[in-house]
Amino acid sequence: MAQIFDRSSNSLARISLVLSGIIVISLGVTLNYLQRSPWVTRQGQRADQPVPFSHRHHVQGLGLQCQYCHTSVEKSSYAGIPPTKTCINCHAQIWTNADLLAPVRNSWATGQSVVWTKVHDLPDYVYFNHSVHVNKGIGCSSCHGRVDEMPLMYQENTLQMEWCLNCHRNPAKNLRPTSQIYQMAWQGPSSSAPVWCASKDVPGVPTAQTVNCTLKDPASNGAQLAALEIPSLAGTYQVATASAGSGAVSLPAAAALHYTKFTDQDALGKYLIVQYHIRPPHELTSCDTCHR
Amino acid sequence: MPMREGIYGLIAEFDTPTELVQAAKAAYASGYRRMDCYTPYPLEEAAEAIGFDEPTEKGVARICLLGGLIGGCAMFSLESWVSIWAYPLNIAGRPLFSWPAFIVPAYEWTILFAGLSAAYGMLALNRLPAPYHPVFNAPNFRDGATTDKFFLCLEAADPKFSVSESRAFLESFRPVSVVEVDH
Amino acid sequence: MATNDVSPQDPVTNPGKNWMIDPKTGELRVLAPGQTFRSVTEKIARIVLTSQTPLGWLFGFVMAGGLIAMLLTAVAWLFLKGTGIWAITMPVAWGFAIVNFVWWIGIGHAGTLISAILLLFKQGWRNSINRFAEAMTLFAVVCAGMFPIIHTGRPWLAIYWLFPYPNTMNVWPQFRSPLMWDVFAVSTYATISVVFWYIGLIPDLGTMRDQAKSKFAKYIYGQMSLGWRGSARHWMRYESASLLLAGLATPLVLSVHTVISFDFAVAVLPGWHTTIFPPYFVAGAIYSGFAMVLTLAIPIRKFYGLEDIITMRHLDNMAKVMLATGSIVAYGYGMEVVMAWYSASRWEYFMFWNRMFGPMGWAYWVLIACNIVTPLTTLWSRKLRQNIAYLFAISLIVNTGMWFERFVIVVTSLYRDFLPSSWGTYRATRWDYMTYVGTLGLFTFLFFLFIRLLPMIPMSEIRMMLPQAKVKHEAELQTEAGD
Amino acid sequence: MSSNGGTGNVFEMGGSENMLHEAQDLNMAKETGSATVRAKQPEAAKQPEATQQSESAQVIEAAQARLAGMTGKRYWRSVDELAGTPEFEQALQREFPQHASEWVDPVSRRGFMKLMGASLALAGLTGCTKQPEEPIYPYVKQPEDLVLGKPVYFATAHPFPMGSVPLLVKSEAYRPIKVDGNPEHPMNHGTTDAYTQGTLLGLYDPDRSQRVLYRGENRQYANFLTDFSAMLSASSANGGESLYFLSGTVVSPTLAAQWKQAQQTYPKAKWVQYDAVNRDSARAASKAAFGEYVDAQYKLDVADIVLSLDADFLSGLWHPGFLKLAGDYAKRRKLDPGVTMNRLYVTESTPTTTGFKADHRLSLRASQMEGFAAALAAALGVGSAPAGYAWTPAQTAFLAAVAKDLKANAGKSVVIPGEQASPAVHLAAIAINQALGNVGKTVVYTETIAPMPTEQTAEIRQLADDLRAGKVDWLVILDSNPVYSAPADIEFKKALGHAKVVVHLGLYPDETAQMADWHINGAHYLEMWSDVRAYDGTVSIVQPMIDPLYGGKSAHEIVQAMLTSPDLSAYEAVRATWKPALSAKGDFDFQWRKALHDGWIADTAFAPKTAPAKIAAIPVAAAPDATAMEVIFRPDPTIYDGRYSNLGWMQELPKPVTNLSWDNAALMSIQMLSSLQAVEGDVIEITVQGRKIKAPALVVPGHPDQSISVYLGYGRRNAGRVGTGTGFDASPIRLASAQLFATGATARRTGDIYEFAITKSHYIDHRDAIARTYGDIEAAKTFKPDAAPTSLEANEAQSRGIIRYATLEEFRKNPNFAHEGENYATPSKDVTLFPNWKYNENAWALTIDMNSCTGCNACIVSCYAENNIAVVGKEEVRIGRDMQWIRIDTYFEGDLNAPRAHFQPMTCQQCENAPCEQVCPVGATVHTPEGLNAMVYNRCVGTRYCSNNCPYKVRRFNWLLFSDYETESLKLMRNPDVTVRSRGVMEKCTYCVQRISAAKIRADKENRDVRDGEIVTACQQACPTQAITFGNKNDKKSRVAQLKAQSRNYTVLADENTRPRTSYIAGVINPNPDLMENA
Repeated sequence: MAQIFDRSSNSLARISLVLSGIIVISLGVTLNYLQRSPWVTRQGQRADQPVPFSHRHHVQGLGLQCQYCHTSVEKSSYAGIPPTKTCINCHAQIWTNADLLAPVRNSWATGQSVVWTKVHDLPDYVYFNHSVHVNKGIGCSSCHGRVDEMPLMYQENTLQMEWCLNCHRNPAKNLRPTSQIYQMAWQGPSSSAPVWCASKDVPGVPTAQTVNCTLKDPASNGAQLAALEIPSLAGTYQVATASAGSGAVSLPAAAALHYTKFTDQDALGKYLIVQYHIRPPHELTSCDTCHR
Repeated sequence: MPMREGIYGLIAEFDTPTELVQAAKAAYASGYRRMDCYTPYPLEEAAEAIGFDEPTEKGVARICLLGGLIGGCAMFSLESWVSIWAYPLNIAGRPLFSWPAFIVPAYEWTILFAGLSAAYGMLALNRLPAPYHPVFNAPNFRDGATTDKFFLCLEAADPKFSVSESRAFLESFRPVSVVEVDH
Repeated sequence: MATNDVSPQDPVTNPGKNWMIDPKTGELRVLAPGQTFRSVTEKIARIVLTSQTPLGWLFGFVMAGGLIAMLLTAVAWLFLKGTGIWAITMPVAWGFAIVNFVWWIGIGHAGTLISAILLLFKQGWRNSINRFAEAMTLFAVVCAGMFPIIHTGRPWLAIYWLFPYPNTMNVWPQFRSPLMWDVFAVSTYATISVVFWYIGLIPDLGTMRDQAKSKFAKYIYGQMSLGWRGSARHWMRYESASLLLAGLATPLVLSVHTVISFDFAVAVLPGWHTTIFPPYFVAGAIYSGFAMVLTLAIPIRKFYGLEDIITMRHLDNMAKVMLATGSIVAYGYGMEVVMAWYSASRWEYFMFWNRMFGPMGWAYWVLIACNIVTPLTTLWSRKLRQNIAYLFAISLIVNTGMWFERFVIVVTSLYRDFLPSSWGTYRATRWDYMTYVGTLGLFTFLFFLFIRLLPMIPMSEIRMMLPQAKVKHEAELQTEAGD
Repeated sequence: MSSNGGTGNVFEMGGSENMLHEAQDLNMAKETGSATVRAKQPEAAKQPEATQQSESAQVIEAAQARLAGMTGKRYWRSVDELAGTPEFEQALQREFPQHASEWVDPVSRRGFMKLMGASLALAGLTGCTKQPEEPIYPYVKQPEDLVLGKPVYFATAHPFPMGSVPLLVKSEAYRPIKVDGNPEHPMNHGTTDAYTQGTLLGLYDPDRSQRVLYRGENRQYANFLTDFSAMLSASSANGGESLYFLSGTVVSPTLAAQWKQAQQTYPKAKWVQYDAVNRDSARAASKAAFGEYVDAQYKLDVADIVLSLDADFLSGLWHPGFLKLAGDYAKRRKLDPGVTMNRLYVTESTPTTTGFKADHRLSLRASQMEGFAAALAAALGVGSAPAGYAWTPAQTAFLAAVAKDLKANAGKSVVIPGEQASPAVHLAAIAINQALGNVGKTVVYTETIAPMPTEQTAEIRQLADDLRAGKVDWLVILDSNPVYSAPADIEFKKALGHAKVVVHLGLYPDETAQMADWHINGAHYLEMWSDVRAYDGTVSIVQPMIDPLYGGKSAHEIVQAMLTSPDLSAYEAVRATWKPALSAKGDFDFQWRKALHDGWIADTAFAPKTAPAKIAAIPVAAAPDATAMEVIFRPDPTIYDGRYSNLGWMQELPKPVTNLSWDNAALMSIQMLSSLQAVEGDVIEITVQGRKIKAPALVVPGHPDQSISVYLGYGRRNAGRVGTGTGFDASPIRLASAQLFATGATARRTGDIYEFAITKSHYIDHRDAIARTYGDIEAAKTFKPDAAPTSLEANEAQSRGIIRYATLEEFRKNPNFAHEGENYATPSKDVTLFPNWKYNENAWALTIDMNSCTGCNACIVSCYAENNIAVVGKEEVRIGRDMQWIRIDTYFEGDLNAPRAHFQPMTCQQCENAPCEQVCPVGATVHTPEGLNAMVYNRCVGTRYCSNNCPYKVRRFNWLLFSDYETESLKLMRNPDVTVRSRGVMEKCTYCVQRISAAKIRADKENRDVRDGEIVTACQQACPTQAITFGNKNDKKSRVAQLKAQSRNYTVLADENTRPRTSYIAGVINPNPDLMENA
């Protein structure tokens, strides 16, 4: 009686067994990478915008402050997208008939919004609050990257949950002096560029204002400069202080402050966690922090 | 499988298990080692006759045990890691390391891995799958070996093997037939 | 008709006065006398290899297919609309889906029990029925496994999150939940059952390969048999492998329904929160499982004329197992009531009062009638045990009863719990029924495929049981020579 | 997901709100001012924050533009197409609430994909699905004071015929999203009621009338004005004769002033007021007693003994001054040190929560009320007892005891007549209060809150006659729906045909609008300028929160159109009205802004009138025939007189006492039911003077025999997609002569069966005696009412320690009563296998005072608005799928003919050993470090195991796609801080976690702890009696911690050792020893 199968079929059968195993595994691996890939996260993708607005030009080139456009970043959960008026403030005088700006002028004329495409788009069930991050020493660039070097805006990080947790589990590595929040180039302290901090805890006053950090050695006459860096209590915090009932606060004179020198981010981070009263990781990673 | 010189061996066909076992015993006694019996149902005597004894070899059993241990430990440590380190959460006020609850999945995985290893282990040790095998070349083998016939195959690879002598040797047990099997 | 292949005047089936009684023991024979290796092989193999498909088979197959269509409709609508199409509501948030799930899993258990536990206990008689009992297990698990996946109404999530794997959320399953345990228990159970079943098939697939006439069949069975050639070495490793698998399947099968019972036992709900569940869930499972085996075996052996392979002895034994497990279940019911009274817990007490005499009390009495009264009073009689029609009837009754047991546990514990203000009720919708009946169709469908395409009785194991399978020792040979 | 802003929020709330007020007085005032201006520029008012909401606002705008015959201004060309798409049209027509029988709304493939998308997105399947690109619509000119993501609060008031409610409205990017009481207002101290909470949905109701119609064709308002002024110039010659106005009760002083002006030009023009629920009795009585219309103000905070003569002042806004009365009543029930507990007697004809909160309740037939009142007056030495009345021993004893108690507490007691009681009852009350010397102490009489008080029934009857007599050329109907609500026998609908031109201004294209020649779409009170008076007469300015969504008009504009300066805006009109009063205080603009900011004009409360009442005799009707059957008409507890019938929230709201939802019913006693040989759900035909209605029967424990109570407001024919066709219309048997109750009615069983939607398993199923007759007519015939069956549920509730209460004496004897006895014990924390979890930070907790809760439902509706809870529809409610996160459990105790009831608000208990958490396979419900039982919607896969394992059954599941993702206007209403749950997701109360987070963020930024009272849950905020208290129980000084320290504090199902964070303060009743045996 003849064989049904040819000799080669033995090797074929065994190989196919092994192969199917390999395929399954590699499929898993692929999916694992896929779920983090820019294809899913839109990381680094430049969306089509009605106007090719360049942050580099406006921030690095012209030196505009972040808050000039994103006005409510310190007050509200929502940083704010500038109204057409903000653009017109300048572009009524300069580049008044650049074709690129046609949509802006059009909007100004017709009273219709310039319809931008969201670049940093969190899922709707994630409740992110800009104000608390900015007030507690997280700088813009920590999440948004070097916006001042982006000709066209794109999403620097994945903005996936694991990325959020990454910091919520260990805030120390991203905390910086509030004076440096809008400092895109902030690198963190180093032996070459140390940071001196001093604080006097005044309850009811935004922590940011009771901690004073300076990049210049207060010992050498930087003290005055340091003092100058203390943000005023006026403006945005009026409500807070008023409702806190502790009226105006007498800030300690810079000279009176005792400064500590920091040369690495870890030490600074740990120090600021205490000073800023950052909640412990088990609270920061509690589900209700971001989901409701 | 590369082509080989000569034949694979001589195969004798018997009608009853008894004859097969007798022949096999004799062959083993007269020094044949590279040989095998083919039966339509498990026949311990045949295996003993050709000097093969799985219970003492315990190949499958070892693999099975190993698999079981791996499975169990893997799951239990995964559960513990997840609940204590990966994302510690207060669930119903229970401790993070709720080992009693973790036992169940670990237990299931022990069995899962043990079972799979036993099965695959068996196939591996048997060099299966092997859709092609020389013995299939023997006439009647197909129809018989898996139904009601009993075969003894002396393989050419055996140092003691020689076509004429081995055939004579097999003939001496009055088999239904003795044929040469090609590779 | 397929039975034509097995010629009626085949010598083995000559009808003589209790020719099935073993003269030595006086017991029923496990197999009819006078069969040869080849006769059993052919009888079993022909059922599959015959070219003409029996009309009866076709009819049943199409019917089952119709039911599957219904199942698909129901499930599609479920995914479209959500679980709201079912009757479940507050407070009864679990209904048919979970009832069916537990019921099917339970049925599965008999298969594993027969193939594994009886193997360990060296119960030779199991050989005739273990193959399709295992098949039954597989298909029952398929039906059961469907429910946990669809019962959320959003299976794409259930599948997505119930398995632990590294994800972008850094969030993992919650291993304290009995539902999580279910995922592992059931998936393991399914896998091991398939493996065990397939390993058992390999030698027979070899036989099929060699018996098959058509090239195609030869090829397919050839591939599936992995080139089995019955080598003595292989047989030995094969034996130890199946022994090991049996040894693993036994604790597994016991654990699976235990875990299922944890779904209830771990909850705080009166009527669920009880330690007696694991043992009596397992017993109940085997109870219903054997009932299902009977439901299948009786018509099949008639239809394919397998009376002398699946003999009265088998039916009788299965009836006995049912009697035993049934008694355990009965004890379980009794114990529950006693504890409710003895514990002096008002919750337990009220729950049972309500379960028996509340608005849905009828369900409880149906289950008592089907599971306890009818079978346990009658199965003691050998006469009835050997009355095929009666066995068939009783098997159906027990299956119904066991379904109601799960219904009672799930629904009548939920609909009146702690706060009287949240008491409610439960009325199944057409979708509930369509889904349930649909799974019956799916089960039958798969089973019909199985008996048509694979040998439903393990030929190699039957061969072992034949007298001529024994190797005669020197002494015997001497005597033979002497004659 | 669309309706969810996705941006967290910082907002001011409750306690801190007060401080903020002082803090930024002018600051806020500026906001208010700019809100004013903004109200005139749609692009500002209707361009909310950069979420899809803005889009939807525009869509509506665009739709309006298109629908107005392409003549409207063309806003938002960018989305015109969108507005044109069939999807949008469909969205407008779409069934809302989308719910119920799966056959009704089939899912299109598109719908399915969207729905999948929604649930996938909600599931956070970012690994498998990409989010769609979302657009941002920034402002063109952003208002200076607007901080997107930070809500602003504006003060206004809810105009209501029985007395208005001062409000502080939360506005998100100028979209009002939550209506709450004004915390600083002396009248309600921040509390609200169910109706007021519901009005928010009214603003965004997609069925609101959206355009001006002339005989069914689209027109512009300008077209109407041309006709109107033409008519006016014509009729100014004859002084406006044959020009009639018909409105509901006028509550706006400005409107009254405008009318006064108009009358100078049109002296003969007539203004008729009619509300189906009115105060005619009070008016008639006060006229008789004082010779002028006056309002009575009761001061329960100083009353030791309170007797209610059919006055339902603890249930809802339909009783004048509900919020004040309920608040004051509760103050005297909290057993605070130094506060003596009051005692409440109630005689009532329809069982109400007031009755069941009473220490002693006597159910009387409506027709007996006058007699009882007069007899009581006689017992107190006023007049003589009416002849012919036969009192049962119980009634006599009650009367005697009450009389004794009142005498003993003369000057510290008060008798309150119900608005639905006859004038005689009111007279008796006035007489008794005067005789007891309560006047000036517990009750004062003042000028009426309504600026144009009249006796309305007589007026509308006259109007109907004039119509028939052809005296009416123009009938202008303002915010009123007489075709539906007018008394049956005046045949108003027919009469309306005689008018030459009928103009209808209203929120909805309702029954009357169908009959009118001109229909003008009205403005919602959140869209308009007006003014109102609160219970004590204090004036509140009603200011718009948003530019009218559909350009609606208010009565002010219509009336103004008759005056010399026709296009003076309502804003100007209101300013003009109060200029004198405000200028008197100083700079008008400053004072005006202060008034807007504060929410009221100081020192405008009415001064008490001193003239004593002169009552000749109390005219008591002859004693009723004991066998004659009577029908009692009552305003509906959830939809009032029908004006709220298109609000899903209100329809779905279970009525107090009966827990009936989506329907009204013929309420009756068991005796009545069995005498009709009927069972619950049987449709009864009620006949009054040959006029018939059909209504399903429903038993209410404690209902007087031989009488049936029916709620008004149902059976609407043109209410809208929600309200149309729900329940039955009672008005056909409500005659002008018998507005309160009709005697000599007959009833019979029709044989039809009606299915109710009752949100708790209905107690009647389980009352053994009745149960036997249930669904069995033969048994019903032989049923013995005097079997005095008891409720299984109530018994269980008692013996399971769910409800715990004692009398004042018992409590004095044993302050610890709530913790003694079987099932009352709380297991020790140390008896556990596991180490106890430590909560060192904030530990949020809640207490509910069983003594204060009156079961008025305000909390439920407040929760609806705060937490974006879906409406599911009658069919779903009927099978137990209502979505309310908080429910009021009602347990009846004792004899059904004179039961005691307990109201227990039940919501997630936030157990520390939460059974739900342990069984969730995906960890979608977990415990936060602060002890919240958090529910992560986007993690939930929907196994429902948690609900099964919840002993309190407070979890709610989205069985189908209950949330409305389609209707554009509803998206504007949603709270952006709370996820809108898709189908297959479990949801439940979270102690308003969004408010907690907001407060924590604010506190963190200010470097301080969260203050006690800074976080207020939505239910707590609404509660009229302040029965709910939330706070940090780790802070021993917090109110919640102190309440939990009380001996009466207990947790439900304590013996299950779930360790709830929510606890209850056991009830204490103050019965009169003389009546104990009947108590």
